[in-house]
Amino acid sequence: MKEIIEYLQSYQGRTLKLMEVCGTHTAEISRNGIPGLLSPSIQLVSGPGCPVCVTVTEYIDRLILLGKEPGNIVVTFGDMLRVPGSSQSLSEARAEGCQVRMVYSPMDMLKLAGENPEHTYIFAAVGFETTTPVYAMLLKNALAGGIKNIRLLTSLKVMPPVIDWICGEKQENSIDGFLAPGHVSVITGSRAFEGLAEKYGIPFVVAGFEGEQILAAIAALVKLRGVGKTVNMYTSAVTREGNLTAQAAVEEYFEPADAAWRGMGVIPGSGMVLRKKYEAFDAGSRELMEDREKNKGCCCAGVLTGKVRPVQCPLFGKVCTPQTPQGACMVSTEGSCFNSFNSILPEASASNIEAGDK
Amino acid sequence: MKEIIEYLQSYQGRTLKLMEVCGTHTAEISRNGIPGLLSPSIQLVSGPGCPVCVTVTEYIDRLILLGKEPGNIVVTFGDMLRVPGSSQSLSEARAEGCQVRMVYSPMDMLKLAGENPEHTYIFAAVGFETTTPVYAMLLKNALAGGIKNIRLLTSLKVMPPVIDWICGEKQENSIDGFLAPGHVSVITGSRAFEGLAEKYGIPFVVAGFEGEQILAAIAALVKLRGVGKTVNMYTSAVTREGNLTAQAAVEEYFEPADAAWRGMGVIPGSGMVLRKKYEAFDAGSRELMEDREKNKGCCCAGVLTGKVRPVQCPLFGKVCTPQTPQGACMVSTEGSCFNSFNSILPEASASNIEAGDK
Amino acid sequence: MKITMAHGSGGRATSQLITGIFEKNFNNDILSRMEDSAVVAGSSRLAVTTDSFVVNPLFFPGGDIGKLSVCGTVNDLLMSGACPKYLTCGFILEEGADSEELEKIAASMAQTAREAGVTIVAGDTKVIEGSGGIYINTAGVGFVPEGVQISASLCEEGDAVLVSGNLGDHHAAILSARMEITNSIVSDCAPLGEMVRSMQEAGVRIKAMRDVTRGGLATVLHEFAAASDCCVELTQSCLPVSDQVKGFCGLLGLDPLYMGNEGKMTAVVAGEDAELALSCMQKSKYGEAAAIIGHISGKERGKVLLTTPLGGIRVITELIGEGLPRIC
Amino acid sequence: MKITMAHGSGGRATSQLITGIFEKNFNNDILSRMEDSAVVAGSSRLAVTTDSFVVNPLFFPGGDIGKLSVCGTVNDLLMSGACPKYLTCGFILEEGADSEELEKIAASMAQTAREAGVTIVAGDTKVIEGSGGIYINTAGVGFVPEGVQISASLCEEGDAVLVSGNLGDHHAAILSARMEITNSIVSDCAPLGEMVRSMQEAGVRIKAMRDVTRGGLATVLHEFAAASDCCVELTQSCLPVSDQVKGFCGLLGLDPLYMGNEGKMTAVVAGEDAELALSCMQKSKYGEAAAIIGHISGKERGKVLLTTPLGGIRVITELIGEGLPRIC
Amino acid sequence: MCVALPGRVIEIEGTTAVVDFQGNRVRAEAGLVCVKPGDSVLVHAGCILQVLSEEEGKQLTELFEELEEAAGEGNN
Amino acid sequence: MCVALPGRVIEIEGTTAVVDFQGNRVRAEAGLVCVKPGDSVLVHAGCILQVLSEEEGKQLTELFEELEEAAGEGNN
Ligand code: SF4
Ligand code: SF4
Ligand SMILES: [Mg+2]
Ligand SMILES: [Mg+2]
Ligand SMILES: [Mg+2]
Ligand SMILES: [Mg+2]
Ligand SMILES: [Mg+2]
Ligand SMILES: [Mg+2]
Ligand SMILES: [Mg+2]
Ligand SMILES: [Mg+2]
Ligand SMILES: [Mg+2]
Ligand SMILES: [Mg+2]
Repeated sequence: MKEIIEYLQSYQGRTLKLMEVCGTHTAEISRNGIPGLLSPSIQLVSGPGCPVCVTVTEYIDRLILLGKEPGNIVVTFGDMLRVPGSSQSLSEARAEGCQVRMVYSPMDMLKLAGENPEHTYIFAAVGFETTTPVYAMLLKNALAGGIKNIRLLTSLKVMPPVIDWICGEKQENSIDGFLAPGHVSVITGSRAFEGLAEKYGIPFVVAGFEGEQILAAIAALVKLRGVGKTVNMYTSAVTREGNLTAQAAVEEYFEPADAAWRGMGVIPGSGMVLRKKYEAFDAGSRELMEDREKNKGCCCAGVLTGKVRPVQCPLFGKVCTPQTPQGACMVSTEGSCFNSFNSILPEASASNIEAGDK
Repeated sequence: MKEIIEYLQSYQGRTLKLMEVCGTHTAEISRNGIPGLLSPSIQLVSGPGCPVCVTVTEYIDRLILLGKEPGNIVVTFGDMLRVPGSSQSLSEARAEGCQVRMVYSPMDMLKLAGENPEHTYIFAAVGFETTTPVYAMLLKNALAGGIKNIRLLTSLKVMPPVIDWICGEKQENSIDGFLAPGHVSVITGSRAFEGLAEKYGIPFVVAGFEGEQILAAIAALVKLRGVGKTVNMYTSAVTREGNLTAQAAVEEYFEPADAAWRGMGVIPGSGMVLRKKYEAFDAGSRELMEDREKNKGCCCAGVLTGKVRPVQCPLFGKVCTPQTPQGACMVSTEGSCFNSFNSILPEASASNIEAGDK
Repeated sequence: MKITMAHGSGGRATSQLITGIFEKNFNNDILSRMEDSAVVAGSSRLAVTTDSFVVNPLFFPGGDIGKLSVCGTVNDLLMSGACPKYLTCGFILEEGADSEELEKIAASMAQTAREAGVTIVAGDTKVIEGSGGIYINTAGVGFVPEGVQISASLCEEGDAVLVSGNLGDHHAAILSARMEITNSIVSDCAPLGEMVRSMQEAGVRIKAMRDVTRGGLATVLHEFAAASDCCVELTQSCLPVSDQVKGFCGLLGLDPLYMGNEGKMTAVVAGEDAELALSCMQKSKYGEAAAIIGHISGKERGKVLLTTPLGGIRVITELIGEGLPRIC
Repeated sequence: MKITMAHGSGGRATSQLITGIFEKNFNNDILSRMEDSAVVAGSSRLAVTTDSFVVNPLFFPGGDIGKLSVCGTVNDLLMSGACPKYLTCGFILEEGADSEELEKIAASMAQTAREAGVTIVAGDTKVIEGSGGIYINTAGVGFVPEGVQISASLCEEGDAVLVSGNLGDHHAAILSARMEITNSIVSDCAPLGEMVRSMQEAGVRIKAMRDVTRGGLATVLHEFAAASDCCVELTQSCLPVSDQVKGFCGLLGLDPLYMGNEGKMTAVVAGEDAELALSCMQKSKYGEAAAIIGHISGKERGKVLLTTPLGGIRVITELIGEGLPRIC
Repeated sequence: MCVALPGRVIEIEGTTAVVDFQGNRVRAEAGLVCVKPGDSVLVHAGCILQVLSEEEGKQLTELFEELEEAAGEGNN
Repeated sequence: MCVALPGRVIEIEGTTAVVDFQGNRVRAEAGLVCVKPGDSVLVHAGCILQVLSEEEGKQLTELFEELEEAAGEGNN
């Protein structure tokens, strides 16, 4: 490991822009203080790696509407609660009577729905390839158990099309390599990135989530710069083919669709929706295929695609802070803007007088 | 007035048992300290004068069931809240999610129901002849305004049949005169009591609610002892015919029925229910025609009919206290047992260490 | 701004709420230190008390929950013969509470604290699920001068009983708002420091004092009767109640003896000092309608008796049940 | 028995609740007087603090809301260098609260108060509409010995930073119950008087102390850095966290640095006293896993920096948002 | 039973009246009576039950004395 | 994205497994994998995504060194 760190510190070639597209990678990079261990010629850029933060405002608005209807209960992972819609977040809406319940797993819906047949439980089904199979299993179990009072409002995304979009001709600054998402790859297999690596002639390295794993993967990207190759360095969990059972389960319940990404607009083929066959479980997801940006000044599209650094956004740290996030990148604790804000600690936050006792 | 008080203090004839059948009379007698102003030969006995306390446990149970159904809201006068059902009161049930709202007037339902068409508002429609016209007006206005989400769970009583029952042959101790209820008489007119006065050869005096009015009426009853005559001493509000418009309004919406009285059982013709024509507004009242006593030891029937004094009840002050009322007479702050309990202040209460600061 | 669970997290949102609202309004050196406890000057005899305030609506004619939360605790300190000095305040906010309202409440607390001469030295904020409610706990510390002995248990035969003004105003003001009855009744919510000091300085021998809050005068006097094993005898015609509150009580079947005030006190004083106490009360800011309402006797120990205008005697118990509006 | 609105009326139901539950459990001469305020002995320097407790569930492995409500306030007094003496407690009960549970909570408060050496001298009970919730406010008064000066603003370069045990236990215990995750994590909820006294008696020069509650260690240390305008430098490998809590945090995407404890403190002490302080902590009842976790420097004023095992530097902010379980 | 209080009609709007009770104003249903502003009325549960007669009624004592005759019939 | 953690399967009941994470036990859906008690598994949102290979994998350093050859192709 020492030699890897030395390799990364002493790199003196051309400046490389490497993108991680997994929010957990982003978070672990920050938690491990990795940027400080790299040569100044290696820049890490965060891609659209958090499924929670790339949901569009309209999606949140719809969840809130649903949760305010008598008899409905929105069920969600904790981190969806603070994502802002066009006028409020689920957390704020809860204060006005919107019924919201936080769970650890979508599977918890089965028990809730089974025990309370008079309510309709609507899951805020966000996720990438990692989470979609979980929803497939939820539906499978619901069907098997005859549970009918379950709905999904989906905002499901797939990675390759958005990476393609990022690398595409429209982008001025090209990315020199991708830290391929480890847990997406568990399902899709590393082969999902092979076509992109070849198409753009840049390396993709599938990485695990320990600090060392991330460092080794970055080193691999540096070493492979300019090579259109996909390397799997998360071999304990990821294979070339991925989890075929999971892929089949997804195939059964879901089909590809266009999808809107917060701040980025609609990217063709970058999403999944429930098949018509299962539309009884759908809470109106197909109507939410547009992105209406909240704040026109938000540079999320640029930040997410590595063209703009958070501090370059005119809203950053001013109207846009972790407590008043304007775009996706400030929403998640793994968003680029959020993490930049906290590393930089602008005046705004330092001047607060803090409360002592809790 | 002085001469009336002197008359009452110096009375030395045979012991008279005079009954008031209006809870507000009971309360005012107590609030004015009237018993202390009378000769020991004049005994005041409280009849079944509080429409709230004579409701049967089943009625409360039904209200609670209704209030726990999603979408339903029980609306009630404040004093219904603490009347015990077979296992809990509305106040206790509220703590378990039973929806209950307290209002000043049944008319408040019109605004509530109009503004919240998704809810059904169920009024706990208890009352004697005084209150039934108010429900008639509620229905008239609801019909005129096209408001459909209103129901009444009725427990409506009329006075003459219960007085007849009290005076009837079954009773061992006869009553020597009745303080006729002032506000019932406003509607029915004093003539409602003429037949009873003649039948039993005892006086009925319609009384107002000031201390002086009550004293004068008692004096009149003493003077008229043995005379089967009805006298109106509340002339500012009561006429011989009563309010004919109100009588017609009641006639339009309601019809006579048997009714169950808490602790007394079913008294034929002593109630009112909604006419079939208006049954869309009924919340199931016709099914509640039985009285299942809560505590077999409760002597309410005896107390209410003047045969038993509260202290003679074996439960009085022991299992039955204002906070754990077993029967109707302990339920209301105007009930005989409640008032006796507070005048007597048994050991149980005096031994409490009280909280100082509020 | 609506309060959300994040405002109770203990993190940045909490501290911004504190800085933006509480610190600004309660501004004082001690609180600004923001330590786990406030360290303040002491005294050899302390009075300590606490009350929570859950009034609904939050704003009512004559006051708001903030003013109430200061008056209530200041008055409790005064009733023990103490000079009120420090307050703590704990806010429990339901999600959806409005921060502008919270700020108004804080400003009202600050103003009342200034009038009462107390300093808010420690605070806490928690957020719970719910629908916008605001609850406040205040605790108070006061200093008790040498020699002062005031207690519900010190009432003696021959003492006089006074009340500092009209009964039921606060209760009626709150209930009017809730029941949508239109009137001009205003809560009496007020700190009683000036009134108490005036009696103390005039040398009135005060035996017992209590502010007439929840449970009403009946409940307080019942407590005196029990603690001192004496009989409190009252004259109904001496009880001060405004005409409007009388009408209000008639409408809803309530009794002013059981209604709460938030700026009224009852005092038991040596019989010979009754007139002196009365004049002190009547001269002070919130005591215009004060009255001598009865005396302590040995007639029926542990009881409160009321002589009615007709000459009847009524036994007054403490409040039983909730004191709800009645139809019957 | 279910609590109803009548229990908050201030009348007979309220007093029966107080007598039956609180007086029985908190039984002491001062409280039994049931006056508007408790009158108690004082001291020339007082520490005063308050906190409300709104934990859900009410009972959890290692404690309950009652124990918590005593520990929290006692610890806040201790953190200011005071010897805790008196507590007040204000109960806000939702309709439907269970009186048997309330009694257990009161008993737990009484026992914890005994262990902590404090007396509950005043109380209050209010009932609000709702569905059985119980909320408790406690306020505390302590005496500060001559010469003791402890403050978040007194940290200096060269001082050592300690924490008294594993991070996150309370938070993880509560959240496990709420998220239905099975483990043997137990809340660390405890009064820290013995630990603090042991350091004081050993002559440790304590600059700043704070109990590590809501917002977690990160938030507390961030406050030290801000108040003392210094840099808190931590070493990640020194932070004590149990394996089970690490696993729990991994599952829900949480960070122990932002999780609340209820029986842990952090102390900044003179650098030379670091080992002495550590041995005092480790010898005391609740300090077995205490550790020296870092030091104060002038590197980046107002910031908290953490050196990771890989040698990277991470900037630690205070808690932002709610610290909710995450999927991403 | 039946808490009812005399008040004075302040104004009429359709079938509801605003009634004043020593300074407390309440909207009351007026469909059971024929009222005009200034009338003294008896209100129960938000409904006017009766217009009170304004003419100076007989004193209670008078009423009591008049009973003498009727009492004669009694058999005690 | 996608918080996921390796744990060990304790027992299986139908298509759900009890999985232990350093002493924290969670019920997880096991329908996407073929597992037995003792297996090390990756769990995400209450669902087992994969059985982790137990065989001692290559060290990260080894993997890194092996890249030498592939890197040759690059045009930097
Ligand atoms: S700082 Fe805020 S507004 Fe600017 S790009 Fe980031 S999220 Fe968008
Ligand atoms: S004391 Fe109680 S049980 Fe006995 S008659 Fe009266 S209400 Fe019934
Ligand atoms: Mg603290
Ligand atoms: Mg606090
Ligand atoms: Mg604290
Ligand atoms: Mg008080
Ligand atoms: Mg109190
Ligand atoms: Mg008080
Ligand atoms: Mg108090
Ligand atoms: Mg509420
Ligand atoms: Mg505190
Ligand atoms: Mg609640």
